[in-house]
Amino acid sequence: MRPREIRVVERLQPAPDCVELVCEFPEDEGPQSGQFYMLSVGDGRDTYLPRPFSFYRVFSPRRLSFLFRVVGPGTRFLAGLRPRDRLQAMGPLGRGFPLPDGPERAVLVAGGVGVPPLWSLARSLLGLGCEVTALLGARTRSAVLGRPELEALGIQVLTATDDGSMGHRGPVTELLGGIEADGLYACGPEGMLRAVRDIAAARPLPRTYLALEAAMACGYGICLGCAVERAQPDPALGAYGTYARVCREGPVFRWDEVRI
Amino acid sequence: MRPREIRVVERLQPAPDCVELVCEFPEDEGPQSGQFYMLSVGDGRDTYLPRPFSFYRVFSPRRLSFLFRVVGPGTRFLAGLRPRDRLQAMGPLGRGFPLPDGPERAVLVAGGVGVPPLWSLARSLLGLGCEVTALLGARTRSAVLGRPELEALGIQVLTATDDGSMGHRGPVTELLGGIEADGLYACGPEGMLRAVRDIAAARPLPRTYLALEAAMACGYGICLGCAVERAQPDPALGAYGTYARVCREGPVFRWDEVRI
Amino acid sequence: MEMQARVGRLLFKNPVLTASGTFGYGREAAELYDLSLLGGVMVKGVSRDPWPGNGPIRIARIPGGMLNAIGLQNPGLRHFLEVDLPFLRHYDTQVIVNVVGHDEAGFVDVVRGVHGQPGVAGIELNISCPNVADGLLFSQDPDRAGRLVGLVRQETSLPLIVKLSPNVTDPVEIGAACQAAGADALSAINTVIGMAIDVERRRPVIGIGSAGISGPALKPVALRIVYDLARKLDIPVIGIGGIESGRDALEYLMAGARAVAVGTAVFRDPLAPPRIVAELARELAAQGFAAVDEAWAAANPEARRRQSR
Amino acid sequence: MEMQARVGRLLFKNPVLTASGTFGYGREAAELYDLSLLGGVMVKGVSRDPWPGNGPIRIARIPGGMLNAIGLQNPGLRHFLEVDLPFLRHYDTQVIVNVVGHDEAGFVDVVRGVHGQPGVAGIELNISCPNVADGLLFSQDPDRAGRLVGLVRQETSLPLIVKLSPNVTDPVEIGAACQAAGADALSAINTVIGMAIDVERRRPVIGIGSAGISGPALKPVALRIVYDLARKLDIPVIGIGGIESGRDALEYLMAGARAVAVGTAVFRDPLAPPRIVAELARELAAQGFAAVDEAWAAANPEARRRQSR
Ligand SMILES: Cc1cc2nc3c(=O)[nH]c(=O)nc-3n(C[C@H](O)[C@H](O)[C@H](O)COP(=O)(O)OP(=O)(O)OC[C@H]3O[C@@H](n4cnc5c(N)ncnc54)[C@H](O)[C@@H]3O)c2cc1C
Ligand SMILES: Cc1cc2nc3c(=O)[nH]c(=O)nc-3n(C[C@H](O)[C@H](O)[C@H](O)COP(=O)(O)OP(=O)(O)OC[C@H]3O[C@@H](n4cnc5c(N)ncnc54)[C@H](O)[C@@H]3O)c2cc1C
Ligand SMILES: Cc1cc2nc3c(=O)[nH]c(=O)nc-3n(C[C@H](O)[C@H](O)[C@H](O)COP(=O)(O)O)c2cc1C
Ligand SMILES: Cc1cc2nc3c(=O)[nH]c(=O)nc-3n(C[C@H](O)[C@H](O)[C@H](O)COP(=O)(O)O)c2cc1C
Ligand code: FES
Ligand code: FES
Repeated sequence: MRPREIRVVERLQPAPDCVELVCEFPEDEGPQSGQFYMLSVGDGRDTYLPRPFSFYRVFSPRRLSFLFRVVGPGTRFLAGLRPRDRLQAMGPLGRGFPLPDGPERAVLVAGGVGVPPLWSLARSLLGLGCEVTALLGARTRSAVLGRPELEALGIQVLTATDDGSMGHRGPVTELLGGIEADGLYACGPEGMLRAVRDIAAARPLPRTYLALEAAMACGYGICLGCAVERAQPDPALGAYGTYARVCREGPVFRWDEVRI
Repeated sequence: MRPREIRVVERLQPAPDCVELVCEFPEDEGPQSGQFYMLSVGDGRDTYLPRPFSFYRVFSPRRLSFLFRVVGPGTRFLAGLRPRDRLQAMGPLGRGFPLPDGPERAVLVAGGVGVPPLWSLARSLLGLGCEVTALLGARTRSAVLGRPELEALGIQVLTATDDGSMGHRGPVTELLGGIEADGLYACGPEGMLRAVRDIAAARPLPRTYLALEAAMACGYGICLGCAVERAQPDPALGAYGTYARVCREGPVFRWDEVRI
Repeated sequence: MEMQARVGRLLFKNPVLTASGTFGYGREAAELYDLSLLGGVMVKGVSRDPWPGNGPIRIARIPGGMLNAIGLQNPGLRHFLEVDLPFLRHYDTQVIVNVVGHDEAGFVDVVRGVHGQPGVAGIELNISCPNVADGLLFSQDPDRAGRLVGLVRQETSLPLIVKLSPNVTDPVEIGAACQAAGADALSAINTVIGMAIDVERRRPVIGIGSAGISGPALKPVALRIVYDLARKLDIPVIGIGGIESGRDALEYLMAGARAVAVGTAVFRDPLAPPRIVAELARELAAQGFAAVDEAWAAANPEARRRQSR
Repeated sequence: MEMQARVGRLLFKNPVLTASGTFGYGREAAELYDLSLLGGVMVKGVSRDPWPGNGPIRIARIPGGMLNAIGLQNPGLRHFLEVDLPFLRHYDTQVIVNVVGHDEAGFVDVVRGVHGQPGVAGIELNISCPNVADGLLFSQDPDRAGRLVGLVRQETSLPLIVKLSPNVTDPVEIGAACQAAGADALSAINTVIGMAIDVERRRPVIGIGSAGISGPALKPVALRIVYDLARKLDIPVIGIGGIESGRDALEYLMAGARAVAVGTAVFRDPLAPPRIVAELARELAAQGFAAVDEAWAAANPEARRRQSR
């Protein structure tokens, strides 16, 4: 983890309100899938704090991308960046997805803008010989993100949309019904993560991991702003152990480590 | 006076840290020399309030320019604008220079970035058949602003610099010593305006007008932020008349109307 | 969208007012838009005698807003009644007269002078200006605040709004004292005291030293005070502080304000007040409300419970 | 440039400290730079027993800064003494222990536990946290503040700094009471109470409702309080609030602070504290000062007069 200046080298627009920024880092990066960076988002009135973003695709050791939907002033600033613009990036931060010891049937579940941490995970799992399936959920067809990018890796991709305009009509987690899995890796809105957790508990599927989000100020563990309740607090910590930091102990937690 | 969106059509850089933005207005403008506009300067942390700027050159009824030195966040924002960028302009505001009834010997005195309100004044005075001389003062040669632009109007331009690198070495007001004048029109730093005022009092030269600056919030008379002490308060106003508004009663005052 | 807003006995066609001191007496704004578009206008503070205000520098820029130390420069009661009020009568909007004084008699005299004048919908007592000597005297002590409100109450049956200061340990305590003494409504908040230092000149930027903070930077401070007043007291509140969009206005309504007033935003956008009226109507619709009333205290369950009792 | 800064009995190699709660206990910052570059560090509040802190959401973004309602989550005195303090002893910087408690006994117990521990340069009493029940109890009443300081004073000869709240009518009154009770210095300020409303969820953004404002938006509030403390009292002040550059730090020194602490800025720029040390040296030189001491109260003539007596 360290702060440094990175440079935009390419700007892609995979969906109407979504942007992928390919960035050049000053040195080789080797982040774990699921780790994230705090990106500076300008000097505006509402952009004092940097914003957390998972890295998405890895093009070379120095070239990573970020994928985001424009939802507020921070993402609006980032969406306005063009090749050669510079920004501050602090990272890589947090704890990413743990990889299995050997080949497994791995299922990735992404909702909304949940795909970023899963793309590189898919690649790593393939490298380990896993059989990888990705389930992508979104409101509607045009909001499904990452499908061609995941398919380019050679894995199976299934989709679900709320309005049925692409793939299954309904929550993406309903696709899990017919799928065998040894490991489950999920990133998306809270409701989706809760559904994944419930499935993990029911099957049971111990190797289920959730990438959480939380409001963050620092991203590197000093503000204690990103609290999530622990399911089993460490007795040695006393009351201090009630909450974990999403930015440091997470953002990836095993399904039974936290109360969401 | 009204707020509207204007468009940058050209960006000139007459000195290293100075920018002239030529702007296109949606309708014909006919501001008086010495009037000004409040320009929006972005959405940054330190740029909530718009900033006051005199208009400088008039290229056509819809095409005016602004000239400024980069001194802080507002001018830094403006300096970053490029052709086709848009900004909000509220104006024209305030009371400009009163023109003489007929031909006179007119002397314009500018210090620092004082030239903007004087360029169009020079043109108007020439139109009235006046004999116009402009005196430009600055720290050093590269900071002398507006010389070619004024000379292009066909008037005499004398310069003074603190370091003697161009023209007279010393305050620009020293050039007034050898010059006959019926009307004196000045814009520049407070110290310079005080020297001009003292000369107006000593000669005496009743037709001496000063374009003042003040910290402004609104520019159109409602905040009362831009107070300057009146020399002779209107007795009808009582204590209320102690201060005048630079943005409404000014920014141009006759030398004996205000205490500076 | 039903935009009507009721603040105690005051009925506004919509809940968007202009805040005192950022609107003058309406003349400049009237050059820009029809004042009848506004729910109401709160005029610049009026004192018995003309006041000069403070010497320059009166204004400074700060992150997310500004400092001001105008010092209540105003032409006095007589000028207001003879020149400004007649002008405002031309518009179909509620005129709230902001009243200031150096002492109790000063406040009382202005209220007496304003009472009974046609075209005055209500009075706002500005007991919270940080920029004149003794300006905060009546806003920082519940007993003094209550006494002043009681005295003024005897002079007028007009709706009486008391403008609270954030520069106190407990705004609710002051608000309660004002209510007990007969105030009809509270407006919250006036500016927070602040300062900027001019490093080159080695002195405070503002001539008199400290000054009042206004603008977006003030919004979180004001929202919290409005929220607390609404959940702890039974008196309507007008929310003021950093409002620059319909969304901001809706946040105040949801926090528990019955109406809002727009201040510093008019320096950035002179058309802000009528724009906010239009934006608020859209925001209300987008959140599924059919009337301003429905949004009231939507984020403040304690205030809603209190009212439904 | 002579960067040494004296705050009463405390001597710092430079006047730039890290503020409490935005530095943890130094472990994360130490991954980024050498803590020995800092004048001092004020650690996260330490309570007698471990505290859980508040439930989420604890943080919100506001114009020019942020809201936080962490609620003083901390592992407690024992963990601090056994794990965190030994870590900080590796660095050549002054460690100030920020102490919190729910009641007098809570404060006293932590101070007792810290007193006599090697590597502790001083104690900062946090009587001004707005985010825990009773957090402001001791900061809003001069008698209670004085009593607490008096009790703590009996327990330790360590330099005692009391951290003041801006959420009071008169910070100077509280500061005076702390001084009279034996405080060595004041730090000003802790956060201002504020709120943000989530329109979609129809509730305050922050889980517990209100929270503390920090960041650049706080600077004018803090500068004014520092200025007033310096001109009205004879006790050194550490300035805190929205400092993010050497220029900001210089403004505080000129207002009358003897040293400063950097808080929220480290979220935006993790390297802010050492950067500010370097920038401040340049700013001081640019303004013609040869030492930090010379800049003290340069914009506060009353404070200078008071000291020269
Ligand atoms: C570890 C981590 C990794 C992330 N990775 C990505 C990523 O790869 N791509 C991406 O698009 N986003 C990602 N996010 C979310 C991203 O940080 C937010 O979308 C961003 O901060 C929004 O900033 P803004 O200023 O544009 O919007 P804001 O004005 O801050 O927010 C706009 C709207 O979005 C909501 N919102 C803001 N933050 C969140 C959040 N964390 N969770 C849910 N709703 C929120 C707000 O309530 C508001 O309605 C990640 C968040 C975390 C914690
Ligand atoms: C009626 C009027 C007309 C003006 N016309 C022009 C013009 O044509 N061209 C031009 O370059 N400038 C003009 N100015 C000044 C211009 O408004 C300021 O330079 C500008 O507001 C600075 O904004 P900023 O954010 O860049 O700097 P800020 O951060 O606001 O200021 C930067 C530095 O400049 C100083 N400063 C700021 N404003 C003033 C001021 N009004 N007088 C003296 N010092 C100041 C500050 O103290 C600070 O040190 C005019 C001002 C007025 C009142
Ligand atoms: C320049 C200026 C002058 C003001 N004058 C007055 C006044 O005369 N009376 C009053 O009650 N409030 C006055 N205020 C306070 C505002 O009415 C309002 O309470 C405050 O600015 C917060 O709102 P805002 O952030 O929208 O500006 C003034 C504010 C400003 C900025
Ligand atoms: C996330 C966060 C946690 C804080 N925790 C503490 C604390 O434990 N003890 C304390 O005295 N102050 C605490 N503070 C207050 C800061 O030390 C500081 O007084 C305040 O944030 C203003 O400074 P700033 O604007 O530079 O952040 C905290 C502030 C923040 C933002
Ligand atoms: S975001 Fe600061 S501790 Fe996690
Ligand atoms: S700038 Fe507002 S009255 Fe002049």
